[in-house]
Amino acid sequence: MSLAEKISDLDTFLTYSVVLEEEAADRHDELADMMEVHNNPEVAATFRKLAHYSRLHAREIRDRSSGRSLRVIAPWDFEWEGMEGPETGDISDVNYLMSTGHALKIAMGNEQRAHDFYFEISKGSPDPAVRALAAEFAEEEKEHLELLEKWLEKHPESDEDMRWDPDPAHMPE
Amino acid sequence: MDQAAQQIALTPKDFKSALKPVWCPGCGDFAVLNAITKALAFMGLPREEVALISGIGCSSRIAAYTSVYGFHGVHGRALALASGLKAARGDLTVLVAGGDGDGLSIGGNHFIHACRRNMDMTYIIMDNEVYGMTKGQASPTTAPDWADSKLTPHGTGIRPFQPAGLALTAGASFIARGFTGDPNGLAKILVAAIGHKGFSFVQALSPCPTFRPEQMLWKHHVKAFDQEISSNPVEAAQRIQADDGMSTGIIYQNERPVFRPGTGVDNGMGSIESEFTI
Amino acid sequence: MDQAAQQIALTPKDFKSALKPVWCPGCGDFAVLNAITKALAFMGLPREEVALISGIGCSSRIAAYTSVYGFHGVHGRALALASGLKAARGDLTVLVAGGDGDGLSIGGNHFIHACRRNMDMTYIIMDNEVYGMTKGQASPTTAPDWADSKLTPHGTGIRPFQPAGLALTAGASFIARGFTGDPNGLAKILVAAIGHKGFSFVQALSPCPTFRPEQMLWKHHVKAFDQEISSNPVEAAQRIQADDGMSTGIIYQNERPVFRPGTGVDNGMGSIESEFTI
Amino acid sequence: MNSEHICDISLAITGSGGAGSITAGELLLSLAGKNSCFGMMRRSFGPQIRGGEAAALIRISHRAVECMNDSFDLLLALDWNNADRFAEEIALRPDSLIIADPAAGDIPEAFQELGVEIIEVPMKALAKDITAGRPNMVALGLLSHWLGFCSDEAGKLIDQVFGRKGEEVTGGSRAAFTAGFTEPLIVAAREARPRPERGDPGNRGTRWHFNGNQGCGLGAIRGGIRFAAAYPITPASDLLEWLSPRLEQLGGSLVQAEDELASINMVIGASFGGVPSMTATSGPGLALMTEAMGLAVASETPAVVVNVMRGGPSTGIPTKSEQVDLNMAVYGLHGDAPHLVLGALDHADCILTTEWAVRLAEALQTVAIVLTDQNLAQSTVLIPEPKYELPEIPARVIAQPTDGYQRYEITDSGVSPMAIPGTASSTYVADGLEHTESGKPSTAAADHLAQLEKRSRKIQSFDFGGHWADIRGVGQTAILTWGSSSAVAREAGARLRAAGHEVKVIALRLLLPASPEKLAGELENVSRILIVEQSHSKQFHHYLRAFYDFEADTRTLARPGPLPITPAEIVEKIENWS
Amino acid sequence: MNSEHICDISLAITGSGGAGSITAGELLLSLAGKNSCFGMMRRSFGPQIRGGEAAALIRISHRAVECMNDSFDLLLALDWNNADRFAEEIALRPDSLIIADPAAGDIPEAFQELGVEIIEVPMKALAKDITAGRPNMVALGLLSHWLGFCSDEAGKLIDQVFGRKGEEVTGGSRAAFTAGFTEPLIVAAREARPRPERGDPGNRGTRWHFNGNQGCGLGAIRGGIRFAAAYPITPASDLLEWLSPRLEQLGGSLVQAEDELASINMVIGASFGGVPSMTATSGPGLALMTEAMGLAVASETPAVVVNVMRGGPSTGIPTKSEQVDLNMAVYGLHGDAPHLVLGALDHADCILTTEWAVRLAEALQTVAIVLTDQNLAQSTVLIPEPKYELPEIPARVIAQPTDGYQRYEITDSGVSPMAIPGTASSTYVADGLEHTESGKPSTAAADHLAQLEKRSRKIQSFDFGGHWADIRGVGQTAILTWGSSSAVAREAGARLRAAGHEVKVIALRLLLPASPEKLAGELENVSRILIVEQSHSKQFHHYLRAFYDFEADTRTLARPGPLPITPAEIVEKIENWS
Ligand SMILES: Cc1ncc(C[n+]2csc(CCOP(=O)(O)OP(=O)(O)O)c2C)c(N)n1
Ligand SMILES: Cc1ncc(C[n+]2csc(CCOP(=O)(O)OP(=O)(O)O)c2C)c(N)n1
Ligand code: SF4
Ligand code: SF4
Ligand SMILES: [Mg+2]
Ligand SMILES: [Mg+2]
Repeated sequence: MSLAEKISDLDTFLTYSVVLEEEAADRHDELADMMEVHNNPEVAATFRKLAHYSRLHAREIRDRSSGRSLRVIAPWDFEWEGMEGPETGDISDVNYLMSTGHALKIAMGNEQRAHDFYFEISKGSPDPAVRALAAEFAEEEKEHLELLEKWLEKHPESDEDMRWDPDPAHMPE
Repeated sequence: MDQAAQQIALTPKDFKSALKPVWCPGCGDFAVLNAITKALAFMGLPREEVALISGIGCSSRIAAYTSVYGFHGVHGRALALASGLKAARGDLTVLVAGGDGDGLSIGGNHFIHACRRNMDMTYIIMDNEVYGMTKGQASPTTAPDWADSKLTPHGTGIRPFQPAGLALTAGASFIARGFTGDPNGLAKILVAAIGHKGFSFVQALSPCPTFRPEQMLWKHHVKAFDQEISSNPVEAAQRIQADDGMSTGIIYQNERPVFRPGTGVDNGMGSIESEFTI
Repeated sequence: MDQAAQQIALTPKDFKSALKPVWCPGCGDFAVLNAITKALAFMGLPREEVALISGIGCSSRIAAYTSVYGFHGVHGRALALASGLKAARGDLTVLVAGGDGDGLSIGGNHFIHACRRNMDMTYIIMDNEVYGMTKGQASPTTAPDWADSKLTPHGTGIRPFQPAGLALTAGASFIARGFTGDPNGLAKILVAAIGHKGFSFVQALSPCPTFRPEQMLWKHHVKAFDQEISSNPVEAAQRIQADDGMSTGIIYQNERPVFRPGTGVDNGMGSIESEFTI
Repeated sequence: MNSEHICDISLAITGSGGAGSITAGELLLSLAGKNSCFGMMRRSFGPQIRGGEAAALIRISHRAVECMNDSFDLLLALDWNNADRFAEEIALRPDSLIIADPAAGDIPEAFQELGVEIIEVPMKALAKDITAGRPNMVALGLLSHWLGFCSDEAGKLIDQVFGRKGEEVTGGSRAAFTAGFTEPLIVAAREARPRPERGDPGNRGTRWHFNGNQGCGLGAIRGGIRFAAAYPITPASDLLEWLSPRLEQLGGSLVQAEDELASINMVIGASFGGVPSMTATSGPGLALMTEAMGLAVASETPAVVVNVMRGGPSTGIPTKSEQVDLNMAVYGLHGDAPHLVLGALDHADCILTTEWAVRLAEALQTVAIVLTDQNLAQSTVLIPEPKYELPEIPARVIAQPTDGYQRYEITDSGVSPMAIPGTASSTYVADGLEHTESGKPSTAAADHLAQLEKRSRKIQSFDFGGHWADIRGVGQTAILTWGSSSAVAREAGARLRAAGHEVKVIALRLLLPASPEKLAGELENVSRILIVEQSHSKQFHHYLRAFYDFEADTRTLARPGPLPITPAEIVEKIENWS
Repeated sequence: MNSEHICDISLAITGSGGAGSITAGELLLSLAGKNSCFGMMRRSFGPQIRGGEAAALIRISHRAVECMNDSFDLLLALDWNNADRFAEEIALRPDSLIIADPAAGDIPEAFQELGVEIIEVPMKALAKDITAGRPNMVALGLLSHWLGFCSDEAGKLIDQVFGRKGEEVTGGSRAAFTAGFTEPLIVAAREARPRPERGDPGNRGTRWHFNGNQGCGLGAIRGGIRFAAAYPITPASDLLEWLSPRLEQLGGSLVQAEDELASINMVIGASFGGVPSMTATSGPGLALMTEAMGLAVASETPAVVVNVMRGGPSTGIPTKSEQVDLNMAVYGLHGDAPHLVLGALDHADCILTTEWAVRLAEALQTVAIVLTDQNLAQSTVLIPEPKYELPEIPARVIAQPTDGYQRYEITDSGVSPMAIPGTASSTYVADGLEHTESGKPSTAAADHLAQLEKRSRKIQSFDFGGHWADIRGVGQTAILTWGSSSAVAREAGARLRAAGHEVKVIALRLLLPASPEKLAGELENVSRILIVEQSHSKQFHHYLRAFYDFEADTRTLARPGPLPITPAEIVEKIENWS
């Protein structure tokens, strides 16, 4: 049974959606923190903004689900396709010298996966209400993607910087 | 599981401190922090009843990034410090975390003895096969031909330890391996480890992008063990030996007597003082 | 073997010093001394090319009772001292001997790391499952219910180490167990151990009549392993696990790269000094 | 042997392993207690692990004694096997007496040289005639008669001690005792001498009977210790062994650690958990603990370490005494790491000093090292019940649940309230890295200075009261000493006073922090100072120079172990000041 | 900024990780060498492992300099991210200059407060226009112009350093350099100021370019070290890393040990094998080594330990300097354990002192601890080739094959010939237990005394010659110091002399054994002594009190790290003596 088939009621779907967005927001904040600590304010600001959007989206979904009882699922019991939620950026993809352009590309990958997740459900869930809402969310993600694409146009930097690091590591302890 | 989960009062974030980690962006250790905070939140443990003890190393900085009681001790001695704490305060949930150098090089003796002693605590080695904090020297889990350290410019030429194997032989009663690329899977393992009565050992494969950039490929090699949890040490030993060190999951779990010193019952000084008189 | 034997110039007695051991009459350690001297004499090694390194304990006194070069170091560090000696003087035959406390308690870390490093030396643990020298406390090989020590009056409650198992997991390439009730058998094992290229570990069951009088019964329990020497670690692990710790013989032997630092070739200071100039 | 000696008699019983010299000595000391006397006993052994030659070195007096005397009045040899090994420890005078078994062969040269009187008693033969009779019980009888002890008391003691071994053993022992007690040669010899002056009836009160290790143990649990971690080492193991069941009785526990690195870290962990904790060790073990002691200092976690000194350096002479770990205790931590070092002055003081140390460590949230030595730790005294009062010392300052809790808050006293795990909303991370008040790692000069000053101030500004030193007498001559040499110095002081000298004996109990003003006050009218210590490199003298100013003519009496410094050596040094 | 400063200029380059401030600083220092200057450079980092903010702190002068100056003339900020963390390390004066990128945002308050002149140069923008151009190369250009350096030399250096990275990078770097070098704003600002006084041609000789760790490494192998055991620890790891390939080149080896307990014991084992051996560590590691160092002392096995001091106590401030392991080095061994402690005084002296220590340890068969600190170890100097002569020191006394060989024979010198494994008929057992001359364990007082005296005598009676201290100048005022504070004190001395004071600067190189007669000789006409050290608890001062007598008016300038003591602080203390 595919995940889409298993998400057969609105509660489950909303639960997945909220967690998807909230985890993404937390991760973006985490990445922003990393960049702040490592003196990359530009990319930090980018991730912070992305966190903000994910959080907005999460709140929106929470609002829409008010009155419903979201399910409580342990983090590891979500059946995401990957190791984490589709919109949650991979910690190991970042580098302190990364450019905003690189960060945005990562974000686009996340949004793409989020889109694909909703899209699959919009096609495969047995519940028509779920399918409808998922289609709506997929559409939103697509808008995000387009927004990011425009944003990226303003940041054509390559990530050559990441490869040539003139500053050696040092030893704090 | 739903029921237990409903009792959750604190979120994973509540288990994080206000300090922002100094770890390099991309470091696996972030995911260990996430996994720990998720596990604690899921288990609904009050922050003040948990203590996280660590040694010295990049990974050992983790204590300061949680909001439970913590002790960032000296290099290699986290398990000893934690054992004293647990002996005196059996009521606390004691976690210990640190690096492969901290736990298996300078701390190797405490590691095998903690496994043997089987106190009720959970030990997480954040294994990046390198000394991160001191700028990239070989650790006991480093492959013999890794030649990027100036200290051992031709590689160590020495076979690495298998931490899980060592833990098993030394007597750990719960042994698992997780991967930071799968923080949720790691969190799940931690819930089982913390729930286990006795010494639980979790090796968390935690890449160091700074000194071991090649470890960024780990995500393509890591896979789940395809067997069930074993309670048979011989079987577990075989599984560990046959594996390439990249399989994750709970390898071994077995109940054995948990070491708990003292009875906690105070019978007073009286008779002791009178021993002195003749 | 007859041929080799014919070359013997020195007798076992020549490998003993003039000092009379302070060991208790009946102590198993006498037999270890005899086995070592027999093995050395049989192998025809010149006394001055052999070094015997020990730590602190009754058993560790052994260095002073031989006539080879010796170092009676500090408690628990014999293997480290010996490793430095062997690293700097690869030409010497290096033996290390000491107690179960010295080697597995305070010295546990050096033990597992010496196994892992696989330098060409022989390590003998004279195992009496007790701290003899300090008047009878439990060691890491003491059974959990041995309650004769005032320090642990109800017994330790802790599962003992299996030294052979630990050595195997840690990476020793030769593992054997001997018994002081059979000094000739032990000597034979030692000849093989010393001949082995790499780190050879020999556990010598060596009763302590003073603090463990019940060990005088060991002679009735000890038996020979009925299998051949294994070169397969999984098989060896199984054998060790299945055994009650009282079977003697060579358990495991396997050739693996021997750690030998440096090349011994001196290319002179010249280029080094010139690095400093700009 | 004159009456002066008989009311303060030093005697030694030697014999090879199994001959029972130690048992006889222990019984004799117990009997002394039952006969209104006081006393003390040291044991000395050959290098063998078991069955080596052994000597019971005993001093019995009608006054409480705290150290051994210069020489021995009487040597009783059950046999002479290897007894010459003890020659340097058992100094005889020409007027001393040797009681020996003629069957034991020739008296070793070392003893013969002095030409002392020898009484030969066939102890072995006497015992042989008695079922389950033992020569050492004959010896006990002889000596009990010699000392004028009551034979009924002896019988009761034998019943009590050997009761469990059954009728035959008790009976045999009693009979052997009587054979000795009534031995005609001894009776006659005794008759020929003046009777011993007996203790006055005022001395009849309860006696305390313990060794220094037990004293430290009692002080520790009185101070509140409820957790200990242990790695055995001579001569500290006994203390740990004493603690184990007793901590359990008090609801605490002792854990045997894999090594000293583990034991000290366990102590820190348990103390972090809110439980007053300690370990005990000796030189080599203390060396392994210094790194973690630095952690306790930096993280401000109370921890108590009793270090029982033995001969050094390295493994040295583990079974003998020397005052040579002072350097390491005072200066052995890396970095600027203010902590406490205390030295116990005598057996009774082991109780006081250890209790004080525990309370101070708790109040000041730091490391307290208590120094004793093999001399104190493994010798037994029979003294009046030790009574002492400690000044009021605050308990560990525990943080109440607060928001914005700062573990390393800068306070006036320098002591920051410590939250104990389990306390809600005050979670913190203890750290050995330099940190801000909240405990966040910091490399800022201001934070470093603030925390260094705080850690120093809490100790420097604390009022330690009058216990910093034990001071006896007044005079322009001062003997300045520490640790187990203190009792010796006090005895020397008493003798000097008896001989008309005015002497002040100052024994420092609190070694770190130093108390320069207090000592200066005590030395105001002092013109001659003799510094007494048992160390070849004069560790105490150098320590004093580093922290105190001396105006007076200052000299040293410093020599290594293993033989304890004697009162006579000190008396001589003062009398021949020139 | 006046000409006096320009020929001795202190400048800082800050930027966040990856901005290349350290690289720019290193290149600038190299260029200084190619432009007949001398100099030194310290690095400072934020707490992050990689990519944290970094500062290159540089001093360039036409004279050889051995310490940093009091304050900075120029601060160039590639960006301001977290740069305020460095505010306390980069002291500016009102007449200092800041060069900053306007794109980097506001200048942090800490720097703005002073009202210093600011020149804004869009380094990032300038670099952006150049393929593979980097702002730090623009900065290098700016600064090179400012200092009047030759741009051709710079081009050659860039080619040399970046050559391996290919044409694009070299070209880009050269272009960026030129953009900076010719930047009109800077050119104009420079024009408006007096030209720097350039080094005289006599300064054109070869320069040595190294840090203190490398200096110690070179001294060690010159002294004959051929084996090392290593456990990494900041700030000693670099030294070990430097040694590893070089020992191998010399036919020796380095082994990475599992911990410091192992590394020091490996050193002892290798040395027992006849190979001069060492390890290097820092405070926490040294603490773990003291037990085994006692073994080396007792067994008389030569062993060298370089301890690079960092901020303490406990883990403390590992990346910053402090002179706070003196106590542990001098007193940290248990028992009476005479050994050697030496302190390197400056970068060149790291070579001398380590070589001397190795030779002394070998000659005297004991432990030599060499103390340096993070300040010396991790800063780089550009100085004339260090030349020194050591007194004749005998090699390790090797026993020739003899019957009846006694390893611990009592000799006049106190040094007993040592047999090396492989030597027939001289086999022996080295022992940490007290022993007779033959090495047999002994508890006899006479043996103990004889061996204690021997071990002490061989050190006390050795003629250490003139190297015990480095003494500059004459006068009734003396500055007494040690370690890396010595160069600072020497600079203060020079300034004081220039201002008309007569000042003698005495820097102790040999700390143990102490040299009281020699120092007394040097202090004969001295009426004022200032003791200078970087320690909160005044470790050096207490050490001096313990071993030396001072008649003069003696004061201290002691404060903790992490900021180094400055020449100005010392000058002030002397000038305001009152
Ligand atoms: C006694 C002591 N020795 C050495 C060090 C230096 N040191 C700090 S962290 C570390 C190793 C860190 O490696 P690991 O434990 O694997 O942690 P990572 O940084 O890789 O997470 C070392 C050697 C120290 N702090 N203390
Ligand atoms: C650092 C240190 N800690 C403790 C001791 C005390 N000690 C001496 S021997 C020994 C244990 C001996 O046990 P084992 O190694 O089994 O030898 P055995 O006497 O049984 O032969 C101990 C704890 C010491 N000498 N040094
Ligand atoms: S150096 Fe490696 S282990 Fe340390 S924080 Fe950076 S990535 Fe993580
Ligand atoms: S105590 Fe035990 S181990 Fe030690 S010598 Fe005696 S019998 Fe042997
Ligand atoms: Mg690591
Ligand atoms: Mg043993």
